[in-house]
Amino acid sequence: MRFLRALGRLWLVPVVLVAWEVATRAAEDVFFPPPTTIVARMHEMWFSGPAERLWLTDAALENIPTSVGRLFVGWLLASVIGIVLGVMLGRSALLSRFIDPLIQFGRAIPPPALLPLFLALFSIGAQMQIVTITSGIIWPILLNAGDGARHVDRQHLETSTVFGLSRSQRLFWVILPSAMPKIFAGLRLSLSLALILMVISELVGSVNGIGFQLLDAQRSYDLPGVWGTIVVLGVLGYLLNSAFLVAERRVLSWHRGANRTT
Amino acid sequence: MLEISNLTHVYGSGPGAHHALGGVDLKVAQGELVCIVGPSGCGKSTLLRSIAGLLHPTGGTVTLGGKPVERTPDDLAVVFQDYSRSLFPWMSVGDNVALPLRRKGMDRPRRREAATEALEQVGLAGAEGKYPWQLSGGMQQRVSIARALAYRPALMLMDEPFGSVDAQTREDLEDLTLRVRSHHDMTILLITHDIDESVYVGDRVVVLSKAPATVVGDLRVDLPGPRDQITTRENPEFVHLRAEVGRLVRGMRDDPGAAS
Amino acid sequence: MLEISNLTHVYGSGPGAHHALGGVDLKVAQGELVCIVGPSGCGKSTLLRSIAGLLHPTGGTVTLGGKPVERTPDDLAVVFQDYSRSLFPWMSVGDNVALPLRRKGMDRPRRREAATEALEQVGLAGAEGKYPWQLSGGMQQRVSIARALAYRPALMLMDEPFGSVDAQTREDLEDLTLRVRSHHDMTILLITHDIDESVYVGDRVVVLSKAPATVVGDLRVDLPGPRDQITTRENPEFVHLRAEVGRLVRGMRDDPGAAS
Amino acid sequence: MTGRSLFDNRLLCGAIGVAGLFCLAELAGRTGLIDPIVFPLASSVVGRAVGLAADVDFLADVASTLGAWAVGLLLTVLIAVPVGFLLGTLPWVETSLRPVLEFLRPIPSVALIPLALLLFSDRFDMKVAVIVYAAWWPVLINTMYGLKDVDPLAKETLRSFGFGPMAVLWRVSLPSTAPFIATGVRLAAAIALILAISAELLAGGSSGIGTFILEAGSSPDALEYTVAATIWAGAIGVISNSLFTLAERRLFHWHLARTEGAR
Amino acid sequence: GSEPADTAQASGGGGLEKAEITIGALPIPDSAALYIANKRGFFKEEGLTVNIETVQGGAQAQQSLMGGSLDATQTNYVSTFLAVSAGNKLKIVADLYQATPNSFNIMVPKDSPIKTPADLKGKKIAVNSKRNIGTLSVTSVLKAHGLTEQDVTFLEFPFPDMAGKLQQGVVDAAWMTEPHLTAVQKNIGAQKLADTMTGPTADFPIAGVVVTEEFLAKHPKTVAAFQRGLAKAQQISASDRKAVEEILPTYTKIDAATAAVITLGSFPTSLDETRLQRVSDLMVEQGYLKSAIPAKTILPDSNG
Ligand SMILES: Nc1ncnc2c1ncn2[C@@H]1O[C@H](COP(=O)(O)OP(=O)(O)OP(=O)(O)O)[C@@H](O)[C@H]1O
Ligand SMILES: Nc1ncnc2c1ncn2[C@@H]1O[C@H](COP(=O)(O)OP(=O)(O)OP(=O)(O)O)[C@@H](O)[C@H]1O
Ligand SMILES: [Mg+2]
Ligand SMILES: [Mg+2]
Repeated sequence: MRFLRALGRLWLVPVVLVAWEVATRAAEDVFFPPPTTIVARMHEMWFSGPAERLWLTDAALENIPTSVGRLFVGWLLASVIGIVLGVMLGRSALLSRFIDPLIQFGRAIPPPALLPLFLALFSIGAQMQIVTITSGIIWPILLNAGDGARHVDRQHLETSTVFGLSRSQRLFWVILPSAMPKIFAGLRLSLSLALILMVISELVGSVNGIGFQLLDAQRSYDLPGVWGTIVVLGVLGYLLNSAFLVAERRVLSWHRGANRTT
Repeated sequence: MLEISNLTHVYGSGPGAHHALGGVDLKVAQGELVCIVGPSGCGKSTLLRSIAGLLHPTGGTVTLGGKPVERTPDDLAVVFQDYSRSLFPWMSVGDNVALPLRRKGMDRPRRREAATEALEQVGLAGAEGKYPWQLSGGMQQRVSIARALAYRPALMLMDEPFGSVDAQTREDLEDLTLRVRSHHDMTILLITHDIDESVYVGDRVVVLSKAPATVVGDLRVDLPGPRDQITTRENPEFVHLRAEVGRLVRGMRDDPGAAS
Repeated sequence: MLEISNLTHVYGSGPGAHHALGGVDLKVAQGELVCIVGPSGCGKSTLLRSIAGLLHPTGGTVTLGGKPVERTPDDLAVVFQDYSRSLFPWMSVGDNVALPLRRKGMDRPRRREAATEALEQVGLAGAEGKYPWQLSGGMQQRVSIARALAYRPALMLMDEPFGSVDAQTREDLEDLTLRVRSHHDMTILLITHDIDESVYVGDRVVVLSKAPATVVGDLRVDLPGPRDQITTRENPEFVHLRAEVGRLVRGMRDDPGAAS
Repeated sequence: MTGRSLFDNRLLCGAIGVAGLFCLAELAGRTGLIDPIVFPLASSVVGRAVGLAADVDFLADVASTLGAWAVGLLLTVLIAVPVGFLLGTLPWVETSLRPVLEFLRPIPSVALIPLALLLFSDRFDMKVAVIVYAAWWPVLINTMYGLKDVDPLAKETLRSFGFGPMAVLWRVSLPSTAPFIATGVRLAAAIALILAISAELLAGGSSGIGTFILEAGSSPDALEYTVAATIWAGAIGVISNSLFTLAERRLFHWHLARTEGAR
Repeated sequence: GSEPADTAQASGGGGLEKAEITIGALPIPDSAALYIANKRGFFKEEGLTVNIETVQGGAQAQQSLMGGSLDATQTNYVSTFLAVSAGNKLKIVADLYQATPNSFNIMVPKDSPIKTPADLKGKKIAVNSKRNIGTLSVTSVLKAHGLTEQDVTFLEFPFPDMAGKLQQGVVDAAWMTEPHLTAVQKNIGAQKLADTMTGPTADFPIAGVVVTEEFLAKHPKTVAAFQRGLAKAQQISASDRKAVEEILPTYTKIDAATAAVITLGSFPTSLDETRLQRVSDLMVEQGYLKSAIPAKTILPDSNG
């Protein structure tokens, strides 16, 4: 039953796919191959391996897990640092006065422009890529956490002051939960940004990963390959987002309940 | 225990400034229950927030146990007038009540037990698992009372704590407050609009004038204890005091000149 | 005018479900002022929200002027129990009061004038330019009353509207409500915890049992009008009715069996 | 007391913070922690960045980038806020569109810009399209999350006075979501700037900060030029953010009044 | 500027189908003739206004060509052949740049143990773009020393970053061109390991100007005018190094002093089918192309 309902939510997908197929076939543009061609190319690239390896090819096994691994590490790092720093900045006016310009500065810098710096600071490979991902996606979390922590309902803060809650109790039981809706908005944004940054981090000096494959396909004018990589990114994004929403629903159940109207 | 002298507070500045407190003087002894009455908007909540250290008054001093109040004093509990916004919607009712008890160094089962007991006392047995937004207004108010009572503070500040419950529950809560107070030697400041209530539960009734608020009456309630909803209210002294307080409150309203 | 029959409402489902209304029957005639009293958490606000079309009851029907209520009926005003949350913090008090008047097709100056007048009536002259969060609790409550009164609805629902103001202001507001009602032929449903108040302002007093709520008493108040705070309250009929209502409310509490 | 008032000065504190970072970076370069060949010295970069202020061509580049940025950001808000409201208020629309939206969200600019090049014959349009595509997500998501945060009682109040759903949206949901949206717009502003520069970098053109960096690529001092231009991007970010913050403070003073306080 | 300004619109001289075109160019020495032609008014003489826009690389520029934001673009021949093999309909209308000795070298750090290209086995080599001239020419050097492409790892870095990467040891060698070649020798004392433009890649064609087949078919006169204007400038570039040195600082960030010392390629003055065919053949040999593309098919039919 739940499965059927989940399927029902996907009704738009086949519609879009068919429309896409029809439109691209009509256009006959080499740059816009029809989905069937893309899928065939994807199959060839990633899913034509031996059965005992779930049909995954060497390319799939080499590139997808490494990329996704780096993505997760980068995202988790960004979440932790972003929430900690954001809450600190949100709660301490003094600190934010000192650091805020730096943050606004860092936020506006194109991640590719930071690559040389990271290349200088970190050894090439996973470390540098994770730093690139983290530094690129931390901003939505940082900003949302900062705003969330800054704008806690005054009455809630006063209540915790009055009952003498310690700083950490106040943080964990009052400030964080109340900033949670905003923090989750930031986390959700940064999750798909992480996919984008993953690709960017693999553009320079890398030897594997989904972004590397995208670049490789672009370099060899393998347009179905380019599209196939984009599709993989999109599907990954959808899956990650769905998992994220499940987690969010659990953590923010109070929020939905408290703000429900008929 | 608590000494307030010449407390003044002005909200805002310039032409739009509002003089809420116009020099309040008040002394409360250890273990006393003082009721504060006064017209709506006169500055009662402002006074209470100054005592709780939530607001820096623009003038005068508040000292608690000899020390000036600059930040929120230890061992204090407040029942806010806006009770619904003072409960945390992300916690169950039980957790809301148990949260402050962490400060008391209680372990988890003891906190739970204390919360359950306090909720039972205010007539909310079995509501621990619900969330505040699943409760009616009066129930939320009782949760915030339970939270303050379970905390067993040395000083308790209550801002119209029984305003949203039915008459019978209100009487029960009044008696509960009196009981808890005498058991645990609390000092209580209670703001109320119900003149009967102020005389019934208070050792003293302090009447504030309209803004800028000053103390215009400070009546000692000499009723025999333990008090009882029926006999106490029939006591001629009760009837006399209540009329007296009523007259003071009304007087303040009709003759603003008396306030300054 | 208003007809409620066998109204039931269950919050949630499964084992945690809460039966709030257990079959409420009530008829209110055009121009009547009906007071509803009942223990805290029994379902008064739930009943009111069903009438306002803000909640779809799980059973029974509400009809207003012969038509079943499915969405919010026209020409209705509500004073919510949680008044502070029902005021919009981004608007000044004047704008808060004037906003619903847009529905009445009034132009800007007339809306303003009506808002100023309503605020004056509730004792808040000169507060138009302030923001709700600059007001005391009682003042906020009066703003939300002013908003409802200025709207001059055909049906007014008031959920403990006078709970946060001092005794004198409360009496003034009671009289104001009575006055406005008779001037504009409103039908009013008023939830209160103050038994005296219910008898004083009501044409009828309806007593609800504890949850799941049903009507356990429906008393007609036959007091001579126009009512007056002093003489009416001294009327023996008043004293009798108030004792009667008190007994009903208390009875419901002690004997839960009576509720079902 | 004087120390306190010194620290109350936002500008001064910010300047101290920036100066601190500058010193750190310079030190890292001087001590050899970061080889100046690998990443140029802070002082030479800042010198170069200051020098650019006198370069008329570069200023024209900045103006051109800012033009696309402003138009892109404006369009972003105009599109994302209404769509956010649509998705936030009609759950079935949201659940239907979600797979498609979530599929589109992680498409990187490096894949997107080549496609945009194919679709737009005008470079300015192309830039704006790319900006809108990337920058509208934070506004959209923050709008949707902000809508979930609206006090239901506020909505019910308006409904009880007989206002329709559109009025509730306009008079309650919008104002109370506005601070949430504002955060999204501030996020989008930086993303829009990044995308404007990236589009210029990848697609080229006749003017723009990205084109400047592209041209600098041929110089032996390419790194220094690139970092100097990046500093300009950062500075634009700081200035635009300050303007947004200022505007927020004016518009949402009610929000601050209810939430600031007890520290 | 890309409005399909239609055919018989006689504006300026000679009734060109389109009197104003936009061309993409990279800020590198290869495109010097374009700027010279523009500066000295050679295009104007033909009644043609040419707007030159900076582009990042051949691939994106070809996409801009398809999208219509560019009418013509500079691109390197490897990219062109790859694009054509992928089904793009392109025509090369002018030759721009050709390799000379020491214009594209493999560099190694100062004290590198790598002494000959044969030592590159198992090493990392930086190139600016994979599957392009860099990898193609390096591979041909490797082949000459008994290695294959699989014996090394190519890493992509922008030219300006390569000095740092060599210094840090992130890569063991880097394939570079001017002005970075000169700079890397001066700054970190890097050494030349091999010239990649020798043997099979000697005098290798590097870059030219392409348009879409459709553009050529619709605007033959415009293209011819463009070719005539460019040819004059190409002639100057080929014979007068000073002219190139003067123009370089105006469109790149190469200063005059650097321009004077760098090694430049040569500027061929005609489009030559056999020379272009070498690119295709080498690409087939190294597997960049599945089958040979006759150079004739991407040259305009009538060399006007
Ligand atoms: N959203 C909800 N979810 C679950 N239960 C609810 C919800 N809202 C109210 N209830 C329950 O329904 C019952 C009736 O609530 P209601 O607010 O109608 O009471 P009330 O009569 O207005 O009480 P009070 O006088 O205290 O305001 C309460 O027991 C409450 O716990
Ligand atoms: N934040 C504020 N800014 C400006 N004025 C304020 C603010 N808070 C309160 N006031 C004003 O101060 C006065 C006293 O408010 P206070 O809340 O102390 O009244 P109160 O005695 O508690 O009234 P009530 O019985 O209605 O709760 C009121 O007139 C109110 O308008
Ligand atoms: Mg108050
Ligand atoms: Mg209620």
